[in-house]
Amino acid sequence: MATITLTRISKSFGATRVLNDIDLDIQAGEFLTLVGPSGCGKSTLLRILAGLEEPNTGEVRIDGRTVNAVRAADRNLAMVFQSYALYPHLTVAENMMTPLRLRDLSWRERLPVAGPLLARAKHKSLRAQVEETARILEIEPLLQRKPGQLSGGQRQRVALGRAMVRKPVAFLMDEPLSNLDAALRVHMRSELAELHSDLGTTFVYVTHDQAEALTMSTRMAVMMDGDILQLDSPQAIYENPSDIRVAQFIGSPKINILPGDVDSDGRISVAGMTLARRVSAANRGAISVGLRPENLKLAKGSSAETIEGTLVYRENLGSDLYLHLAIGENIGRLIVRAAPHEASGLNVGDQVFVERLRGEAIFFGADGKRVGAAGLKSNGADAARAVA
Amino acid sequence: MATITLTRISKSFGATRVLNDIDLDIQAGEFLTLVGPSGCGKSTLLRILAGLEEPNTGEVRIDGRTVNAVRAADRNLAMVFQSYALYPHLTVAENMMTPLRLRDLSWRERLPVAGPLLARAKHKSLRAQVEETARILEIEPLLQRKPGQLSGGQRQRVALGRAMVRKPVAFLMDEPLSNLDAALRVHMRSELAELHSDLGTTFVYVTHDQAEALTMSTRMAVMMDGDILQLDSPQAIYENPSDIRVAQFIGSPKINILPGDVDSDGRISVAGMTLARRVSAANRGAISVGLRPENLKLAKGSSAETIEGTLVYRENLGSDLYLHLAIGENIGRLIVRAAPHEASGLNVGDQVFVERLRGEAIFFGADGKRVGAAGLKSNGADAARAVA
Amino acid sequence: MSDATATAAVRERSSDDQFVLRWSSREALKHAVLIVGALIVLLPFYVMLSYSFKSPSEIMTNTGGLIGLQEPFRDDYCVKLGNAAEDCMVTPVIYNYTTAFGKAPLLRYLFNGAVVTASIFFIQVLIALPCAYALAKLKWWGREFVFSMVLFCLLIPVHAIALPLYIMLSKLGLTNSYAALVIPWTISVFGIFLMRQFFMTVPDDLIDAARMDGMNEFAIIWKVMLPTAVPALLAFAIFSVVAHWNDYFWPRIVITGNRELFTPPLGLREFKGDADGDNFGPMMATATIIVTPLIVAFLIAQRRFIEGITLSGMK
Amino acid sequence: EDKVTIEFAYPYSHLFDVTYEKILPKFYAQHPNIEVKMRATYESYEDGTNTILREAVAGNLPDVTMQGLNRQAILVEKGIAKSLEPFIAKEADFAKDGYHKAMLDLGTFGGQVHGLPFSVSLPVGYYNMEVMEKAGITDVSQLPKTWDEVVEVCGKLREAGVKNPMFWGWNITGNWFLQALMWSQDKPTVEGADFTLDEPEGLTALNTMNDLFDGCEMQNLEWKAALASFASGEIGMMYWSTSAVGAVERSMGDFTLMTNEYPGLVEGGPKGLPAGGNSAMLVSASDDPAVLDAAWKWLKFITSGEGAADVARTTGYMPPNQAANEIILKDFYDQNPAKATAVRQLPLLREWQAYPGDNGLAATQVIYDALEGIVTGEYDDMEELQEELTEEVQDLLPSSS
Amino acid sequence: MARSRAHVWFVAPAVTLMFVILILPILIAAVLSFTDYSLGNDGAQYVGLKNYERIFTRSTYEKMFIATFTYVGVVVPLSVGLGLGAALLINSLKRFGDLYKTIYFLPVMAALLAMAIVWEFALHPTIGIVNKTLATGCGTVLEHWAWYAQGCAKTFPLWLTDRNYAIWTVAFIGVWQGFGFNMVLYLAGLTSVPRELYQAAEMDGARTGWDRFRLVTWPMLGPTTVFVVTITCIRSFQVFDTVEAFYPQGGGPSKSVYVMMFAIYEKAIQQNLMGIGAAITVVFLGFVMFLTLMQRWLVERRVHYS
Ligand SMILES: Nc1ncnc2c1ncn2[C@@H]1O[C@H](COP(=O)(O)OP(=O)(O)OP(=O)(O)O)[C@@H](O)[C@H]1O
Ligand SMILES: Nc1ncnc2c1ncn2[C@@H]1O[C@H](COP(=O)(O)OP(=O)(O)OP(=O)(O)O)[C@@H](O)[C@H]1O
Ligand SMILES: [Mg+2]
Ligand SMILES: [Mg+2]
Repeated sequence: MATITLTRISKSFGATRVLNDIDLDIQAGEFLTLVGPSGCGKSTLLRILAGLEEPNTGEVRIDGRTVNAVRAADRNLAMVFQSYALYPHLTVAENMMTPLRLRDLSWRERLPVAGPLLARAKHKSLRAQVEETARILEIEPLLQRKPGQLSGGQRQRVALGRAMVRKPVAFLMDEPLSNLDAALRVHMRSELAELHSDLGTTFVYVTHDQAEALTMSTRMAVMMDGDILQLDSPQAIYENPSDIRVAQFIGSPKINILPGDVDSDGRISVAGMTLARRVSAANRGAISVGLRPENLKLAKGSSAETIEGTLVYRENLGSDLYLHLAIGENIGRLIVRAAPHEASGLNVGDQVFVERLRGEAIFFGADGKRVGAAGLKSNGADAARAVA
Repeated sequence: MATITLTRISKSFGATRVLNDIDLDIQAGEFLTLVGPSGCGKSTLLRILAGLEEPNTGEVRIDGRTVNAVRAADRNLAMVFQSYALYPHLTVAENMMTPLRLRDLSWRERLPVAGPLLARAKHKSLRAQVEETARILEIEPLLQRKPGQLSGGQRQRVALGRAMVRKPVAFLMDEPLSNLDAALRVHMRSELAELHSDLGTTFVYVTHDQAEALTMSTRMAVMMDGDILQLDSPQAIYENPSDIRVAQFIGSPKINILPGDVDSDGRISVAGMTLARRVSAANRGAISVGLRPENLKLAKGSSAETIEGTLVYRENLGSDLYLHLAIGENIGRLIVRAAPHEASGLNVGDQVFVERLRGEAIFFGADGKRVGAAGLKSNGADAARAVA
Repeated sequence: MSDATATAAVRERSSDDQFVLRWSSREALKHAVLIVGALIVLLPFYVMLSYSFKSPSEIMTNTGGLIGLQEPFRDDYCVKLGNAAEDCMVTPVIYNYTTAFGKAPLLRYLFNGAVVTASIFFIQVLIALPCAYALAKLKWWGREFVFSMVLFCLLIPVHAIALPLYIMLSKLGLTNSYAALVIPWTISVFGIFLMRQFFMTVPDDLIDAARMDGMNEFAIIWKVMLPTAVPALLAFAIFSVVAHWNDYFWPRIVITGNRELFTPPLGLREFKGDADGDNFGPMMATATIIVTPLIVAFLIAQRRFIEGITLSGMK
Repeated sequence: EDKVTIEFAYPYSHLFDVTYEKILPKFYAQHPNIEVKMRATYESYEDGTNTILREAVAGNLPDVTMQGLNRQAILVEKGIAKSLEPFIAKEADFAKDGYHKAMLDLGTFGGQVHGLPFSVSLPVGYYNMEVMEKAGITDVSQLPKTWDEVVEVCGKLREAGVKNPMFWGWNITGNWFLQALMWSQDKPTVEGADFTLDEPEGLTALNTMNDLFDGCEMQNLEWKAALASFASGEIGMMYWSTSAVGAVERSMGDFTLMTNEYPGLVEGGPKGLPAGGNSAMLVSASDDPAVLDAAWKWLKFITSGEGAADVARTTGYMPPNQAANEIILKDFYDQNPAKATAVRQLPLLREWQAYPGDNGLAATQVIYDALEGIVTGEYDDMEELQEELTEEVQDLLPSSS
Repeated sequence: MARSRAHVWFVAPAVTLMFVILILPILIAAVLSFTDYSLGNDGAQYVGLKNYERIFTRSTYEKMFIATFTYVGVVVPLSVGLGLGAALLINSLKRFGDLYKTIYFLPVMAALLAMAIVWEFALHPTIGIVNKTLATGCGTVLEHWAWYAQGCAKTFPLWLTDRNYAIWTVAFIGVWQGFGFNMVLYLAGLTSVPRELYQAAEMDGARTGWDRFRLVTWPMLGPTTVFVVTITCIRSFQVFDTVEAFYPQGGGPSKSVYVMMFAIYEKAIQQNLMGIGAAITVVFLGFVMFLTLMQRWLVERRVHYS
């Protein structure tokens, strides 16, 4: 359990600036997720936190103590690497044992043969810890194999195990589940969540899988191009993105962004319909309207509050059906989520009406910032919701 | 466009049997997906088809001609490798050019300097083909880079490009999208689908991503442990899995499997409620009842047709909420999908009722086979659906 | 790299084999080429082994086939010591090998060779590995300069610096000691170069992981870099051991006093008479004996050397 | 009583180990309180000199060293070898020990004896009598006496189908055989700092070689190859150092070996021949009179009397000592006629000259290269060669600079 | 990390030793090259560039450069080529690969002094196994070859002591001795070529072995080749042992094998002329450094792909 504070961290590799004055406060015991597109600087930030990379400017504090000058090995953090980084010459058990041996045993107790004899009890307890962790991760039968004999998913679990086996002040995880197949990923998600609630240790978790970010985190930080665009609870970020880029990044399929227009009264028109909700007249002009696919619904027929489109593609995921609609020349496509049975009769080329929105529309100004959402906080979210 | 027929293909590596007498008929122009858990033999099957691996027994026929003795280079298939397998010393353009050069140019025309002079027009047309493919894949600006300077996602697109640039009799793709981030993956999915419909070439596509398998394929084959468990259209496989393992593998989150009981009248009772639908009395005894999370719905209160559970975990994906319910000692967990607004009031520990199923329940006997579903065909599916 | 590539490596081999099966005449051709090469390569070894069996006159007149007639001949040395000629008749093969071991204390030389070669290799690794690591994986001011220095030193021939070195050692009073045999070789720029090239291929994440696990830089070298660098290390070991086991030039310069400190190749000089006639039989026996331990070591090392450890703990 | 230990180093263990093995017990019997510690042997004479030079710089010289006869000068010049005069002066009956005057001269520099010869060799002729028979030579008396006769015999042998009738050891140390041809005309190769090859005798020597190599179509063989060719019976006549007698006898095939006097330029044989071999020098850096004295005792013992006789008994060399040759070894030479040839030539024994100055060895090398040029046919105009060679060598000698 | 001073501890011993053992003596040699120092003398005279002048004017040194470059020119391409060839062949074998590996590696392991003697016997003009074998071909069709006929009529070449053959023979022995090490390095390099690349090439239509070699093997062995060539080059420039063993005096017939290292040794150690020896050393280093820099400049950038 540790609070971690990053102040005005910036980092450049040569001429390319990777992090721009990042400020981040991670509370003790929270599960903080860093999400963002590939190359946005997530791993770099994590590595600075770990002490593996030195920031150009800024300060890293753990539990209030500035650790800029403390080396990685002494910060007592555990890290799972994006590339596993297992010791290829050691067995799985030895890989997992390594951090324990190095931290919990004196050099005398680490001696090859004499060590286990000298401190039999200690060694035994370490072995027990390793076995317990292996049990959780379902890699018990693999303990005596070397990494080269494992499949990608198994390796990733060993990498996780090597971190989990310790009791560090915080866990840093860099896409630890990216190589697992769907079923295993869901399983590991719940194991990690459980680990977090059991230990109460601070987690800093990097991912580009939204499902992970949304389901596991206490708070998530959406990064893009070296900046943190938004830092909030997952729900708040999903429902009240402060920036059009956040809205587009979070949510699958992507949020529908339609070009809208604000008249001098603050009335909003989009795709031929006028919305009930108004915004301040200061936003006169072009505006972007974000509509999430699951908040749209098929309508039986045309009305003032429906959008009309042509079905160009149906994507059937079994549980859901995504309908891709073309709506007018310069407006673009609209994706609508439907239940398979609702849309069983529709074929490509059919005319479709999309009904009055079940959920909320989100507005963004020309600069990409949320409109009418200034000062939005996750708890003050409702006030800013607009029902079309 | 080619039909590919595999007959009784088996393959062992040393003592481990990887494929058990596989029979597979791939129709000309179809998009066939092989799905299955890691290590089930998908890649091996694909490689046998490609001619990179020799089967222990069995026959591979392409357009009716037995090609067991034809080497890979002469089968005129294009393959995308799971590990990209790009030539690291060649630029992206050269990588994509390679199959064209090797197949369309004589050795004289391939000479380093003289070649382009000798056959200027030919070389120009090849370059044009490469550029066209690069445009589709959005890697035009990268054409002069080497693979080492690309991100994982970009590499994968180049690997795809190297295959797409040709006009082979069939495309073989081994998890070609696995390293792309969500947005790009969705984009590439539609590009591939378009490529398929444009060219009409046969596609054999390996993946462990269900979304890909379900959305892109004409038919999909679910493999497990070296056997093809089911080969059918995606919708049929999702809705009418012939085996409990198929049902469990396809669908995310996983299908809920509840232990049920069939009495002598064929009546089914599960988790305290009796279902309206009956099965043949021959299935008397234990039975497994599969309920997809999206087919369950929260109920306002208890009734004869509701299942009661305690909320142990809420997973919020923004667009959906997955509620994990504990329902009785030896029954296990039930996952229910709900819309966020439906369940906004629920907290962990609350008592929750799950209503009468919106969709269908699926029954499996003790052997894992579908019950009352013998002779199921994708077009005869409706007949076997049971509404609880 | 995914595990797929690792297994693919194995798979490709097997599919290659299938091609080979189809083209077994090609396989035969390969063997033919290799056998011709092997014969040329082996020719001097055949001569060496054969001479180590033969009597002086068989050697000089090149008769006697592979192993000679093994007719007893008179051992001059024995005669000169005043023994009767009849008592001095010896069988060539026995004479050659017993002389190799007897006249020169070859066992002692072999022991010296082992001690010196092992110490040199040990110290070289001890010094080169950290330096190679720092050059490959740490960023510091002056790194490029030091690397250039390594490249430059790679070019320096020992023969050019032998005399200054000898004088430096003698000023320290170290000539005629194991130290003199070892000290000049404690620094192997070749080793630094080779290991650096290899370390460059070790992923940074592996090192970072070790740091997170609580290893200090020193522990990283010996517990992470060394084990992963086994193939390169073996290549270096072969290079270093072969060079120093067979080194004739330096020991000859520096060991002028005590024969007890001779290394195996110096044993060869016991049989040198130059224009007044070498004693070839025992010389070849000695040469055969000297090379044997290396062959054995190579056979042991070869498996691991060629296969090595792929960095399969990584993605 | 205190034991004095002296350190001793010598070349060619394969040749001389046995000699010292025989000498040592006799020495210890006479001098029980001296211990001789054998250092690592030198691989060759060059190695011996270089080692001493290095050790001189390093300051760990042995007490007594054996050096090639032509290498003594350099050690004397550099002040490493000590004069033996003080010790000789103390010996009452030194001359009686029977050193040949000529041999003492070999180690005398600036009027002071610095080295006492230990083993001496002279060039002799080796003949394979079975081959010679093809040229009609069956008896010692018919063996060639002059180089012209050698060329003649070569011609006969070649006609009889011997491809490679003769080998002449020009390559021994590079200039030993050149000096042999010069001494044959009683002309030293070096006078003061003057290289005398530019004089008529020089041209004669070069021409003799050229004629010989041409006339016999001599192959440019390396010494091992030459010995092997002779041992295998392919070569009829080999001119070489007497020191190789042992090696030839040991390794030769089944034929009759004879040695005979070295041919001369004219009937009557050579007027002089350069001595090969090595001599003992005192190089001790010790100030301890006891050590020096012990070193002298050892040095004297091995170069005189019974000690010296063992050289002949165990090697192809002659002992440097009149007494040893004439008295002790009478029977021995009767039994080993091949080794007796050199003894018969003893009166001809002359100095094996070194080239003065730092470049002395470089000068030797220049001569070696030139001689090789004659053998390989690179040079055929001997006058031109004489001029070039003299100029180049003279350039390396001290006076010219 | 940058904060850590660890690298100082890692590099300091190596750098110190490098300086004391290698650089310092070379600096001393550089200084001596302007003097006429001779071992055992008390002092030395400053002679300016005289030593260098000699190197570039005397015909002996011309022979030295010719011999050196001929040797390097023969040995580098051949031992790299044969090393690669053997590695490729052995790598493609189904069995007996280990046997060939060991055989080809034997010459690397043998003590050169003894091997030189063996070669001398084997190459003996008449009784050597090589010429004897050649002689068995006399009287067959081979005699139509003029060279062969002449060999039969008189003798086959005196491989080691004929000035037309010596340098080639020595170079051959250099190749014989060195290609095994290159082979082993290449074998190690081959194991790291991803097998999937060959399969990709196969799918791309590379039917012949040559296509696969051009497309995959050769480029992928690029880094190995650079390393092998660098090392072989340096080692061939530094060739000494064979020459000294065959021609302890003089550097071969008509100085045709008078390579630079031997010249250094002959002058500085054999003839005790440190000044000239040192000057040759400096020239040698200059040459090798120049070539190494050229080579790096030409090749380095092309072979590192990441
Ligand atoms: N050592 C380095 N030298 C130069 N650029 C670097 C270095 N490390 C990272 N970068 C660059 O910094 C940017 C951020 O990299 P980082 O690894 O933090 O991205 P990421 O957010 O973790 O991406 P991913 O999701 O792909 O892992 C990238 O554009 C990358 O190219
Ligand atoms: N060359 C080989 N030697 C031994 N076993 C092998 C070899 N190649 C594959 N296997 C084994 O065969 C099985 C099937 O491998 P395959 O690569 O076909 O799996 P896959 O279905 O493609 O899995 P993934 O989704 O992980 O790529 C695996 O258990 C694997 O370990
Ligand atoms: Mg990252
Ligand atoms: Mg696979």
